[in-house]
This record gives sequence, structure tokens and C-alpha cells, in this order.
Amino acid sequence: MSATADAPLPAPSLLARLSQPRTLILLLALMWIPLVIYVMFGHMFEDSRDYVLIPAVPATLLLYVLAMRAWWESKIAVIGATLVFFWMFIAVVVPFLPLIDPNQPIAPFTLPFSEKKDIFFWLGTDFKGRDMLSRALWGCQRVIVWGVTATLVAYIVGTAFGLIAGYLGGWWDEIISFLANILLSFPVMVLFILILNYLGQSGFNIVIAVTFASAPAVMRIVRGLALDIKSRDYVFAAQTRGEHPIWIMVVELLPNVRGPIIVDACLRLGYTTVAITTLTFLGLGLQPPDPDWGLMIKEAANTALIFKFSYMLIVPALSVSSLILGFNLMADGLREMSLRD
Amino acid sequence: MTKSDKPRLHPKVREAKELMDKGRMDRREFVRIAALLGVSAGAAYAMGGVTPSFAMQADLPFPDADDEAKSGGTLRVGMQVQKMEDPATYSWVEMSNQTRHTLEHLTFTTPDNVTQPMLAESWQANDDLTEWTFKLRPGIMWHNGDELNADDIIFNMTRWMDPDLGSSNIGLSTFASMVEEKDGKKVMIPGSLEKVDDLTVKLKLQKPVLSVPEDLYNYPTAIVHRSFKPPLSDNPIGTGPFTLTNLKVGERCELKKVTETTDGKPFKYWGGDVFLDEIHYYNFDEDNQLTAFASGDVDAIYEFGIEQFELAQALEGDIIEARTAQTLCCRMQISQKPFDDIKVRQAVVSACDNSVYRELVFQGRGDIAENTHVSPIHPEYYELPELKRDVEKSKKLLAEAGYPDGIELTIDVGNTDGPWHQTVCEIMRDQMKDAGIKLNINVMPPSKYWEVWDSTPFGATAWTHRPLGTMVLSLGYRTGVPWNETHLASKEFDEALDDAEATLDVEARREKMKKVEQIMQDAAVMVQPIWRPVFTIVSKKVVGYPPHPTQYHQFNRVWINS
Amino acid sequence: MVKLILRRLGQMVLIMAVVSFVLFLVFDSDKFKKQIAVNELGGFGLQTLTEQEYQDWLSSKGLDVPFYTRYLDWVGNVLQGDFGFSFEKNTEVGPLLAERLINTGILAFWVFALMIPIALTLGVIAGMKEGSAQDRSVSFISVLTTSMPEIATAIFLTVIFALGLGWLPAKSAMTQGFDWRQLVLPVATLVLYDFGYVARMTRASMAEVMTSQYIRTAILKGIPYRRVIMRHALRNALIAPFTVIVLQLNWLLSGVVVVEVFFQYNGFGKMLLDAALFGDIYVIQAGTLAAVFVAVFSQIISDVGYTLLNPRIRFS
Amino acid sequence: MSEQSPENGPENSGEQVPVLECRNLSISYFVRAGEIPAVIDFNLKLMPGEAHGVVGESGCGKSTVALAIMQYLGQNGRIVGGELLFNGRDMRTMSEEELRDLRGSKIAMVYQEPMASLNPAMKIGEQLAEVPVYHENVSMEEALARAHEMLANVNLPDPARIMDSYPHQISGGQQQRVVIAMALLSNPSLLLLDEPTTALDVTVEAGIVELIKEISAKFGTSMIYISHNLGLILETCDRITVMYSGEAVEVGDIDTVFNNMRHPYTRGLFASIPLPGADKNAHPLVAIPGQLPLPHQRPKGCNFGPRCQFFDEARCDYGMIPMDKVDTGSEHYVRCSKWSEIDWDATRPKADERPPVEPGDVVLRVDDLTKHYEIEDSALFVLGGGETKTVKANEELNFIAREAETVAIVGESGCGKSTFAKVLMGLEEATEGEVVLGNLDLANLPVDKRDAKTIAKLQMVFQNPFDTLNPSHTVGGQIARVIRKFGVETDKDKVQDRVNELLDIVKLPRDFAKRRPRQLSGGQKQRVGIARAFAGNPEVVIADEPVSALDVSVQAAVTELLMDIQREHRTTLLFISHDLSVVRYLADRIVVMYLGKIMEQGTTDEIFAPPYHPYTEALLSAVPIADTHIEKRKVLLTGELPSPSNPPKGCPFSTRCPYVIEGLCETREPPLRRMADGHQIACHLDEITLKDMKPVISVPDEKASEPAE
Repeated sequence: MSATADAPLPAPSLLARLSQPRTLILLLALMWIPLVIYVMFGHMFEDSRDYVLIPAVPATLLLYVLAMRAWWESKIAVIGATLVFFWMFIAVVVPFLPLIDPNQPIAPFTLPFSEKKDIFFWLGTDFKGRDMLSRALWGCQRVIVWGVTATLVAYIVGTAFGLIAGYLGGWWDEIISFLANILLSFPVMVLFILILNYLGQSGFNIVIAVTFASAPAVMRIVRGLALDIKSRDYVFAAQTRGEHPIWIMVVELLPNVRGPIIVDACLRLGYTTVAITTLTFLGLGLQPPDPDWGLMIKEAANTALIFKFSYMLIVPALSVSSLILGFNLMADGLREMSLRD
Repeated sequence: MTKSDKPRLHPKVREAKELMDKGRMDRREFVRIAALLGVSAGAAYAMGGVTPSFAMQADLPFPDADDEAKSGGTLRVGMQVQKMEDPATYSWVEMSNQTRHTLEHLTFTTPDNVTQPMLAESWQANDDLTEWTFKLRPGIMWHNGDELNADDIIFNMTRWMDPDLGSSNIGLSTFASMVEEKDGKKVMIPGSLEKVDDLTVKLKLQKPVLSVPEDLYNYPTAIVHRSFKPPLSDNPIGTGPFTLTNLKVGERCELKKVTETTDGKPFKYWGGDVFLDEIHYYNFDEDNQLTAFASGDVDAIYEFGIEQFELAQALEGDIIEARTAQTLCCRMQISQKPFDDIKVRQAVVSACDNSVYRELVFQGRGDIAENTHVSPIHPEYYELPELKRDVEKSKKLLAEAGYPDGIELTIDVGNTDGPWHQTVCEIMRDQMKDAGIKLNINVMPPSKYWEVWDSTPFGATAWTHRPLGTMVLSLGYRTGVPWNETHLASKEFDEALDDAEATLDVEARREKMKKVEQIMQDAAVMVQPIWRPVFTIVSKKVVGYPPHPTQYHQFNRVWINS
Repeated sequence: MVKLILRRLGQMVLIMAVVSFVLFLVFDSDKFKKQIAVNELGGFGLQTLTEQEYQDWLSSKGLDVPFYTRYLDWVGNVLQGDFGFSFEKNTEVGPLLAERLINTGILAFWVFALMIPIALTLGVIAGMKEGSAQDRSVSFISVLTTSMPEIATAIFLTVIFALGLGWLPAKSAMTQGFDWRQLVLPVATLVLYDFGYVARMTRASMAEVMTSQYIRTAILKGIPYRRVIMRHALRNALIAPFTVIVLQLNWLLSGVVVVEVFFQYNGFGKMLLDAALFGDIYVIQAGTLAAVFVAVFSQIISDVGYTLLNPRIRFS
Repeated sequence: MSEQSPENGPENSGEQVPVLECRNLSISYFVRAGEIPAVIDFNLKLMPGEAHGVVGESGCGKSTVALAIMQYLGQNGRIVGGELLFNGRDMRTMSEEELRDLRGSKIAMVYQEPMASLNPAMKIGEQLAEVPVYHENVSMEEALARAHEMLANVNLPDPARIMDSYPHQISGGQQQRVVIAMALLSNPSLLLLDEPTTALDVTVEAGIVELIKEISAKFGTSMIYISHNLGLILETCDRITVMYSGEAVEVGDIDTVFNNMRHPYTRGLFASIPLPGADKNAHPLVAIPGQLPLPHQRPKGCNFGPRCQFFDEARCDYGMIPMDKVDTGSEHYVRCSKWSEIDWDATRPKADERPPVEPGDVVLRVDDLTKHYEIEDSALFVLGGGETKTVKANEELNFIAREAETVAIVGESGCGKSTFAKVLMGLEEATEGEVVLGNLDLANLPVDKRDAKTIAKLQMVFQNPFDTLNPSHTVGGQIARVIRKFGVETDKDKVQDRVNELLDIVKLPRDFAKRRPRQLSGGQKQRVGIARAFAGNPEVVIADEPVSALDVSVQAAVTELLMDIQREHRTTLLFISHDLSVVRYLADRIVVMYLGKIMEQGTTDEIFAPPYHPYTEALLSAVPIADTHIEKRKVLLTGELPSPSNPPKGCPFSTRCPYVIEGLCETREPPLRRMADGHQIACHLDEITLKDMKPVISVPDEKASEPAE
């Protein structure tokens, strides 16, 4: 009865737009891979680190234009994509912006729009005297890279298991569903806490934790879709010509679960962003010193609890909310468009 | 100590008085030494010619009661509320704070580092500092109506040295000198404790120890009743003015003034007037204590960090700052690569400018440290020539050590005392960059850091305040001691330290400490940038809230002006 | 129906058994034991222990026994109602858990008491006329509030109502006993974050029902619009939200962690976080079991409710 | 339709006000892309007691007309022109309240999907009672009593039980009767029926149609009957409007339109449906070329122009073509500028005769094939064992199929056709029996154990054009995969050649290979499906209702294509269908199934002539035939189709059989009677009784053995 399970109808035009041009995938890779390299493996590149991001800048802009063109009919998606791409763009260009070093303590507790030590601080500085504007902008990198990577991995795992459970059924389904039930029985945050506490706190472990927490839900959705698609005649046709189950899953099923999955992925990106921020706030997530919204909130939560200093809390809280709002609006818009087709 | 009973003046006190008179010892130091050797604080202050407020009433360790003091009220303090099992095995100061108003110590170290008698009325040491006789204050009443006697003391000390109990007191110099190794366990040497009479106990040590009275105010040395069985929270019999009425770990700890003994008789507290009716500790973790204060949930807090200073200033309340010997040691473990090469360590040390941290991290508060782990507030502190940053030398050393193109190092930081650890490391990183050292900062959660603090090659470890420099050096840098995180193993150092520890003459000791400190500095085992102050904030209505470098709470004279 | 419930309960027991076993297995590692030791003794304290002393310490905590033995003991004890002992809080886990669950229960009660009427009303109003102004504004508000993580909502509310206007306390530690004013911000935070989701679900469900053929039938039967909405649409439209609402119980257990930590409210979530950070295995176990129980139980309620509400399933 | 022609309806006297009159009604939907006209210039005059049929293919606007009459066009639909008069009052000017009064009391509607049209969470009694309660302000008791009475009126057994049921607890046919009862409760003067039987099985449909006829006789209700099925309209209506692409193209009395149609589309429609007398060899169907235009891609002028054989460039593609009165009958109108110039007799569409194909050797032999399913009550919980139930999907099937022969398997839902196909294709293993292809037993040889050659020999064409192709891959890619998979060709270029060749065979342009399925119409998709099935040169092709989901005019083309390919390749075709008209047209032999068992089998002629199995007889009677000359003997079945998971004991048909022999049929399985060589009937009736049966379909005068006119 749930809305997600009830919307298995693939969205042909949307799908086509996303899948047809190879260039799109190439652009996505161009935007994403440098960013991942920069954030995850940037320390290997020493000073030439910034150059890694150069190809991502035009790719991001181009993708934004393409997204605008494709989604123009849905104002919601346009607003959502604008928010998301704003932060995406910031993530790829932030090393090239004329910003103060986000980790450089200068003048503690400088209020926004004021000047101290001959530097004008648009958003003030934090308790250590680090520039809030710079930290807020730099902060998006970690959230975006780890959030998206984690969601991606969760989707790969969840989709694989979902296809197996849904298509093969039988014992596969029993076992996978039971495992998924176990994982789904945990409140998400409890699961995060347990896993991160067990594995230790790092970005890679967040990926694992998100996978554990999200993959079962993804698996359920994909399983439902697979069950639906499984009864389609083209699958029947593939079966009757003796195709291997893996071939059927990958070639016949997978492309057709894409539509609803992409919508759900946007929503889940939002959840993951929330989760990463919250985890960092709880001290379980990414570790300092590099700026990160959750960390900024955590640090400010006990240094800025008077009205005068509340900008330290509001800046990161607004930033993270705007990114999540972007993801959610994008999901809404995409769903709206897929229903319309 | 009664005035009629004039005690024998320890020869070293006389010696000290001479030194002071000659101007070779400052008055404060004299008071300290005299008090250490059993001269009552009042007398010591009198001899030294100084009269701090708390020493006015000669025979009580607490400050004088305020004439305007009003009785009644509850002091609410924000602090982590922990369990109260066995005072001898306490591992956190918070636990002892919850206990300190119920259980008391033989001695009491005042906020300015002078140790005075508490449950003990007086003490005496023999000339070579190997025999210490403690005389108990007569008429101290337990909450159950019993009187404090020597059996209580012997019971406690025996427990502390019981290897099966696992008390950390066994590591204190005093008690370490009363145990021997037997079957792989350290057991008390028979006869080390002697009950002289009902109110007198003699401690016999294997080697001279100067810091016996200081050791007895260490937080796990609270004196329990001779019938004590853990957990304390089930049956808290103490000598203090308050008793535990409610303990919920992680939530609250409530203490109430004792008015009658458990068998219904009126209870008289030995320590004079106590004004508060109740003391409540409410659990707030360190990050939240100041906000709890800000929102009026509590009247005082355990501590707030330097990063909250600005916030604290904006709040209605008195900020209380204590100068301490608490510090951060960005220490290198010399048994591990690349720190096994002293040139690398020296390069690291010379690349850093210790003088900047005070300004950059603590906004001009605290003291500059000099990589020796002896603080200016320690009596035996010898002021070595100022450390100079020398980038060129650092580069040269690195090149000699085989790193002509610089070196990449990673320091583990646990922020165990707050995020300022990380700030220190960040400043270090920027400084070391100039010398071609690339410092990566690996920030980890505090509890994770404590799992690796003694094994990481390069880590920023926080050390707490101890009243004497020799105490810390003994605990942390002697060859093979458990807390030797640098793995420093220098016979020369150990001997020099022994020498200093047996020297009472502070000038002479200070001269000896010169060598000790010099060895430390030359070994280049750490960058020790700062002696940090500790801060707390107290509501305006709370009067007489005492600061303490170790964050020990002693609220006997605190009152609330409602 | 009874069969379904029994089956679900059986499944729950099985899940609990597996989960608790895995937890014991996981927390049996040396790393975790050391974590407990560090938290108990402090880093300096632990370092003073010799290997033998460390082992003795483990034994005094009952941590030296192989985990399967501990597991079996624990299972036996739990069956007798004994949930073990908290290392950190130094108390029986049972009463601790009960107290914290009650605290969180109070929170949850108010969250649900406010969230359900708000969410359902807004959802129904929005879904009645898809694409209308009321639909758009409800959708916008709900997407906006859901997009703000609880931590952000908590911050905004605190900054406005506690720091700015000073109407409400910033923290909810309830040091002076229960104080409803301290409950306002945590409840508001959770309601704000959660109602949007339920409202959106309700809206979608209502909108779907409103386009269904039986609503068309009802309208074309010529019965009053009010009756169409109240009698025909609502019941069908509320089936899906009902299950979602019940499942929110499970979500709430995640949601409360951050809210309880931020507001220092002594509830279940904070207990669980503390325990996890401390390595307080028995509290973790008990908390996880409670969480699993709530999750599966809410699933059962949701299934049963769904069946009861939906005659199509009830009579097949 | 000119306004000054107030001529009488067939059964009504002079000055009556029409119950409903649509004057130049135009309806549009407004979507983001702009205005999409759904119905243009629609005229209709419905006199009291009259039944008017509206017929057309999908997207022609017939349902929009019904909803417009109800004034229920949703948020984006609007009447943009014309008038809509109900009893002389313009409904467009009515307030919501007036409309509400009208709906359900004066105008009632019956919908296509009875299940979806009833509130699943409300008992039927209450849903029915609402109508009198809100329209006549009667008490609840009174309303329930009326509902009870009305349920009896629509021939529902045990109305009390049904009133106390939820919709899903009764069968589809019963649901539709409930909907009809609901519509009749306030004795409306106008009843709209929107494809009321499309979702039902043939024999159930017949019952509903009968009921509708009764109603119009009994209550004198005026009806608008919307359907795509000409046969149904013929059975139920007095007048007919043929719609094409949003326009009414022909209006007239049933007989006039059926026998003297004057619009090329109407004639094309008749030529493309298999009427009795059509024959795949002697009288092949004639499809209308091309496809229906999409609403926003309609041509200028005549919408049918591009598909019309009489298309005249200067005349037909210009301006709006008006309705024109025709001289062939009273009130006969047609929207064609050239109707008077066409020689309607000489230009009758006729396809080339084809020589009959001689069947070859036996290719496929099905021997006692039995397939049972074990259904566990619930397989959810690992530890819990559920009770198991046996579903007898196929029970001792026996038949053979020869090379180049078309064997039709006929039956309603639940008869086991699909299970049989699955066993044949190797997706299910038979419980017992054999399926021998060539000399290989396939009954227990799942598809993954079959070699590519065997698999290639046996291919399938599917029912649903929207499902048959994977929407994510190109048409060419999907065909090429089959070619490679079966090892027909491996070389890339040769595979491409073969794809092109196959596209040629199914008469699709070669560049379709690059298209994705969503760019194709339903008929084109089915063609691709056929191409895919024939890619591996199969010996046997199973066609599972390949045209039933297609529009009538497209059906013929696809059917013909299939026949042509079969003829060419001498393929054996197993044609699964519920539609006896189609089956009669193309099958050589027919197997009639009911609840997993074969009731009767024989050649097409044997099946369509007595002796019949009682089920076959009912089936034949139930199929509506769009031919005014045909007379059908009415054989009405009572009761509903039993569930295949709980079949009756003995003869499965015994619960509904009019000839049932008490004490015998419901207890013992019927014997197999061999009526002629290969003609078998499984029935307890003795041969004499069987042979005594009268034909169901008869053609009174022999002239009419020609199709249509």
C-alpha cells in the first residue's frame, strides 16, 4: 500500500533522459570521481591536490544545465536541483575560491558582518576564530562525498540482494528477507552507533554503516519491483529462451527498476546526509579537524548557546538543511514527473 | 595541634627557616615545607610572616567562616555523575568530588599548593624522611557514631596496598616504598604500618619520600570506616559533613548535611561550621556543563573549556580560574621509528615555538611550558634559558637524520581535555611546516585515544596537576615505570631525580632540578607547549567557592546568598 | 489473525536471539574489553595494571568467561527478568531501562499526541484537492520541515525560544524533577521533523483514494461531498498512514537519540548512546532488545491494524 | 445532426423531449502541453426508453462522452463548446447541488471495473442504501429493504448475504450486478454503461448483457452503452454512434449502420472483425492500414483520412468535415465528404484468397499432461509449517498438433491455459504425463536443461503488448539477442541482417531496430514480439491471446501477419484464446478447456456444430456477434466460475451446467465420448442427447453467409 512500493511503473521519458546519452554518465563520472579522489585520497597528491578537481568544474556546470533543461517542467525539481548543484558546485570549486583557510584560527567569536584583525568576516568566526563562511563552504565536501558514496554503495548492495530475493525467490528470498528484517528491526541510529562504535569512526566505516542501515530498505523496494517485473512477459520470454538468471536480473530487471530507485535514492541521500551530520554531532562520525557541518554544530553546541553567538549554530544547520531540502525537492520533482509520464 | 603541646621542630624546618631568613627561599615555599614537615599551617604562616585568609584559624584546614554566611540552601553543581564503588579504586576526580564531603583525607592541599593536616592533627618525619608519624585529630566522629582511630587508618592503608584490590595508591611514592614484589604481586612489607597508640600511626618507608602528606591528599586516599565494604554508595559512613542520599549514575548525586548519627544521636562535625544543607551534582557531560549553567540548571560546574570562555564571560556568574600544572605533552616515543633518532626529535622540538600557544590557545592565560614537565608553580622549578625556535637548525638536523627533503609525521590527538589539544597540534603543524616537517593530525575520540596513549609513536597526552614536579617526573619518566609513555630510559635522569627527591633544601633541590630538567629538555622527548589554567563558573549567589588546581571540590565554607 | 500474530512474535523472538548473540559476539573482542577498561579505569589507570591485574579486573567484571557462556547465562537471566548489570551506571539494567523507557515514552506520547492530529488533518486537507493552494502549502511546509534534520530543528527552536525569547529552558535534564516546560522543545523538534513525513504519506494516500474509481462512483451516486470524504475516502485513505504512524514508533527510537543528547534529556536514546560509547554491553543488549521489540511489535500492530482496517485483507 | 430534424426515435411517439441531447459538444483536456481535444462536435439525441450504443477504439473519446454527461471530467477536463441538455435543461449551467441531485437518481452509471468501482472498505448493503437515503430521504431500514429488493431484481442469489459482504468477497460478475443494482436503485431515466462487461469472462458477460436487456425492457430506462465490441452493441442497442479519434463518424439505427454503413471507417471496422463466414483461407480479414492518430497528432480535415482508401487530397484534409444525413435510413448521419460518391458495393474490401495449407506430421503430442501446484497456506515463517492445498491447474491433457496446423486452446480465466504454456516452455515441470516435441519429452525438462536448439524450436508470442518487450532496450537489440542466443547467427553483421530481415517479415520499417518499445504502438510491439518469436525459426509457436489487447482495427493486421508467417514457415501454432470468433476464423482444430480439463476437442467445424459439450454450447451462445443476420440460441449459464484452487468434484462444469444430471455429474468424472474421429467430448450426457442438440448459431437465409451486409 505504501507509495514507494506502489509506484513500480517505470518512468520511460525520465529514464531515457538519464540513460540514453552516454555523455551524461561520462559527465557524472567526471564530476564525481575527482571529488572522491580529492576528499578520500587527496592526501596522496600533496600540493597538486587541487588540480584533480579541475575537470569536475565544467562537468558540474554542464550537468546542471542539462538537469535544468530536462527537468524544466517541474519547478520543484528545478529548485531542488539548484540547491543540490549549488553545493555540488561549491564542493568542486571550493579550493579555488578566495577563502581563508578554514582551519586557521584568527579571531575567536567575531560576529557576522564585522571586521577583526583587518579581515571582514561575512559569517563571523567560530570559537577558535576560524572563518565560518569558509568552514560552511568547505564543510559540504565531506558530507556530499561520504553521503553520496555511502548511499551509492548501499544501493549497489541493496539492489543486488533485492534482485536476487525478488527474482530467485524461494530460500534466497527467505534468507535475505530474514537478514533484512533483522537489520530493519534496529532503529537506524542504534545500528549506526553499534556499527561505528565497533568499526571505529571514519568515512569508510560510515559507508559500511549506511550500507547496513539502508541496504535492507533498498533491498525491499527492489525486491518488490523485481517481483512485479518478474511476471512481465519479456522476462518470461527471456526465461523461455533459456537465459541465465543472472543475465535476466542484470539485463531484463535491473534497467527497469532504475526509475523508482532513482527517486528513492534522492530521498535516501537526504536521510544519509542527516545521518552523517547527526553522527558527527554525536561524536561518532567524521573526525575533526576538517570542517564538516555536523562537527561545526557539535563544536558550537556547547560554545555558542547564547543568542549573540547562535550564528555558529545557524550557519551549519541552514547549510545542511538546504542540501537535504534540495535532495527532497529533487525526489519530489522526479516522482511528480514520472507519475505524469 | 594544640598550642600547649609544642611539637618538636623538625630540623629541616629549622633549616628551611634559615634559608628563608637568608632570602634563599621564598615565604610561600617555606610555609609549604614547614607544613609538609608537620608544622601547623598557622604556625608556619606565622613563622613565614604571611597570613593567607584560610590559615587564620590555626587548627582547621578550611578557610575561616564568613561572618555574613547564611545557613541553608542547596548547591547545584554540573558534573559527570559517576559511580561510587570503592574510594581506593577511584579512577576519576569526579568520583572523588562526589565523595569528598562524606569521606575525608588525612591531609589537605590548599589551592595554593600547601598541604595541611586534615583528619590528621599533625605529623612528623624522621630526619632522613623514611619514618612518618601521623597523629589523628581527636574526637572525629564517624556518621555511625564511632570515633576515628588509628585502626581506621591502618585498615585503609592496608587495603590500599592489597594487591587484589587494585588501588592506584600503590603507585604513589609513599606506598610504593612500603611494598615488595612477591609472587609477581606487590605486597605490603610486614611492619610497615605501626599503630603507636589509638590516635597515632607510624609509616615506615624503604626509602626517603618527601611527598607523603601530598600523597595522602591524592583522590583515591579518602579514609573509609574500618567496617567498609564496597560499594560505598550502599552504606556511606564517613567523617565529613555530608552524606549521600541519592545516587543515580549518569543523572544525579545528592548529598545532605549530616545532623545525626545513624543510631540517632546528634552528629557533630569536627571541621566547624558548614552552611549548605545539600549538595547536588547533576550529570552533564563536559560539553554541556556550561550550557546547563547558562540555563540555570546548576549554580556551579566542574569545568568549562577555554573554547567556552567567551560564552562564559557573557553569562551572569563569576569565572574562577586556577593556575595549575595541568599540561599537554605532545610526546614522541623514543623506541619507535623515526623518533629513535634523537635528531628527528630535536628537529621537531626546535621547529616549534612554545611561546605562542599561551596567546593563541589560551588567550594569554596559563604558563609557557618548556618541554621539561616541571611547572613554574612547582616549588623546585628551575628556570632554564628560554627555549628558542630555530627552523634552520631543525632543517639541518633533519638532513643529518637522513630526511633532507623533510619528513611526514602523524600525531594522534584525543582531545581528552577538550578541543584545545587539537588547536595546539594545528599550530604545531603550521610551525613545523616551515622546517619541512609535514604533520598530519589524526583526531580520535577521547576513549579511543586512551586505548593507544602509551603505544602511539607520536601523541598528545594530557597530564593532570601534581603538587610537586618530582612527583610527575617519577611517575612519568623514570625508566620502566608504567606511565612512561616516552619510553625514556636514562640512568642519568633517574639518578639525578633520586638526588633531587632526597633534597629538602629547595634551593639545593632546585639546583639539582636544573640537571633533571636539562636532561629532559635535551632528550627532546616532547613538545610541551603550555601549563593550562582551569576554569569554572559560579553563580553570583554562591559565596566562597574555592578554586583548586586539581578540580577537587571542598565546599565546607561555601554558602548561598539567596 | 492469531496465527499471524503468533508467527510474528515467533519471528521477533528469533530476531532477538540472533541480534543478542551477534552483539555478544561483537562485544567479546579484546578491543571492546579494553574500551570498557579505559572508561572504567581511565587511560592512566589502565596502564598501571599488569597483565595479570588486567585479567583479574576482567574477571571481576565477569568479562573473562567465553562469550557463549556469558550469552547463555544472560539468556537464562533475561528469561527470569534479570537484564544484567550496567558497568557504567553501576545499577541493575532492568530498572534503568524501565525508567529510561518511561521517560522516552513520555516524550513519545506527546510527540504522537501532537503529530498524529496535525499530520492527518493537514494530509487529508492537502490530499482532498490535489494541486490546490492548500495542497501546495501543506506539501511545501512538510517538505521543508522534513528537510531539516532534528539537530537543525533543535538548534533553530533553541535559538529562537530559549536563547532569543527566553520563553523556554534550553536543556531538558529535568534536574528538579519533571518540568513540562523542558519537554516543549524536544517534543516540538520531533513533531516538526516527523509530521511532514506522515502528512505527505496521508496526502499521497488521500490523493490516490480521491482519484480512485470508487470515489468517482460515490460522487456520481450523488451523495453529499462531505459524506464522500468522511465515509468513503477517509477510511481508505487512512489505512496507509496508520501503518506508517505505527512504524514511526521505530523511527522515533532513532530520532530520540540526537534530540535527547542535544537537550540532555535522560531517555532511552541517550542511555543507548552512552552505553555504546562506554561499551556497556548489558545496557546495549537490553536497549537493543527493547528497540527490536518496539520495532517488531509496532510492525505487528501495524499489520494487525492494517488487516482490521482493510476488509479486503481481513476476509481473505 | 441538424437541429431542425425532430424525427422520432424508433419506438417513441412524436413530441417527446429527449432524455439527453448533446449538441455540438466539444470536450478538451488541459495539460501542461496545452489543450488536447478529446471529443469534437459530438451530437446525440436519446429518447426515453431508447438504448444508444457508442462504439469506437481506444482513445476515440467514448468514455469522455460518458463522463461529460455526468459532468465529471476531473480537474483538467472541460466542456469547451456545445450544449448538453438533460430533459431539456442544460447541464452546464447547473450548480453543484443540482448536479448532485441528478447524479445517481436521474442519471446513473455502470463502470468498466466493478471491483474498483465499489468502496473496498464498506459493506455492499450500505453502499447501496446510500442512494435512496440521500436521494429520497428514506430511512436506513427502508433503504436497505429497497437495496435488498433491487439485488433480487438483478438476479443475485441470496441478497441478504451479499448486502453483508465487502466487495472483494463476491465475484466479478456479482460485483457488476451490484453496481447495476446501485445504478437502478433510484429508477434513473438515463443509465450510462461504460464497457460494463469488458473485465468479465465471456459466459459471465452474457449474463450481464442479458440483465441489461431485461432492465431496458422492465424499467424503460434510456441507456447509453459504450463499448468497443460491435457485437455487444448489436445485442443491446437500438441506435449506434461510431466514433473515431474524438469524432462521431456515423450515427444511425443499428440495422442501418450494420448493413448500410456509409463511412469508410465503419466499413473497415466490420471488415477487420472475424464474423462467422470469415475464413483464414477463403475470406481473410482485411485490416485498416495505419494506426490511430494520437489526440495531439490528429490530421487536418478528416481524422480517418490517412488510413482511408478513398482519401482525396484536396477535400479530405481540409477544414472541418460536417455530419451529413444519409439517405439509407431514418436519422442516419455520416461524417464523410465523399460518402455519396463511393460505390459501396463495388469497393467492398476483400483480401486475396489463399490456398489451404495441408497439415504435416505430428509435431507436438501432449499425453495425459497433469500439473498440480502445492500451495502452502503461508510460506512466510521458517519454523511454521502451513497446511498445503493442491491446485489442479492441468488435469490429464491430451491432444496433438501437426506441422503447419493451428490448434486453438479456448477457455475462460482459470482454465489452465497459462499453466499449460509454462509447462510447455519449460518454466514449470509437469506433475505427470508427457509433452513430446519431435521425439523429446519436455514435460520434465526445465528450460535450463534444454539445449538451444530445442528451445529455439518452441517459442511464444505474448498477450500484453506493453509487457512483451523490455522497455529499457532497443527493439533491434532484443531481437538480436534471440538470434545470437539460439545460434542462428553469430557474426555481428549477419545478426543485423537477420534483424532487418525479421523486421521486413513483420512489416516494420528497418529503422525501428533502433527504437525503444515506448516509441511503438501496441500493434507494432506485437509485431516485434512475433519477429522475436520467429527469430530462431521455431517449429511450434504458442500465441497467448496475441491480439486480445489490441484495438479491433489493429487486431486484424496482426492476426493476418501471424497467419502469413505461419503459412510461410509451416509453423505449428498453438493459439490460446477466449474469443471464439477469432478461433473460428483461424483455427484448424480447437481444444476447449474448463478449469484445467479438456471439455471438448475437434476440428473447428466439429466444435461449432452440434453435438456440443454443454460448456461449448454456452460459450458459443455467449459470444456476441456483430452480424444482424445471425440468430443465436440463448444458452444462459447461472452461477460463477469456480475457483481453480477449489474445483467442484466430478465434472468441473457441473455447478453451472444446464444439463446437469443430479447425483452423477457432481460426483463422478465424466467419460470421454468420441463423437467422430478426433472429436471428443467429456460429458456424462449420452451420445444421443449430445447429437440431438440444435446449433447455437444459425443463419436464417443463406444469402447472409457472406460477412456483413
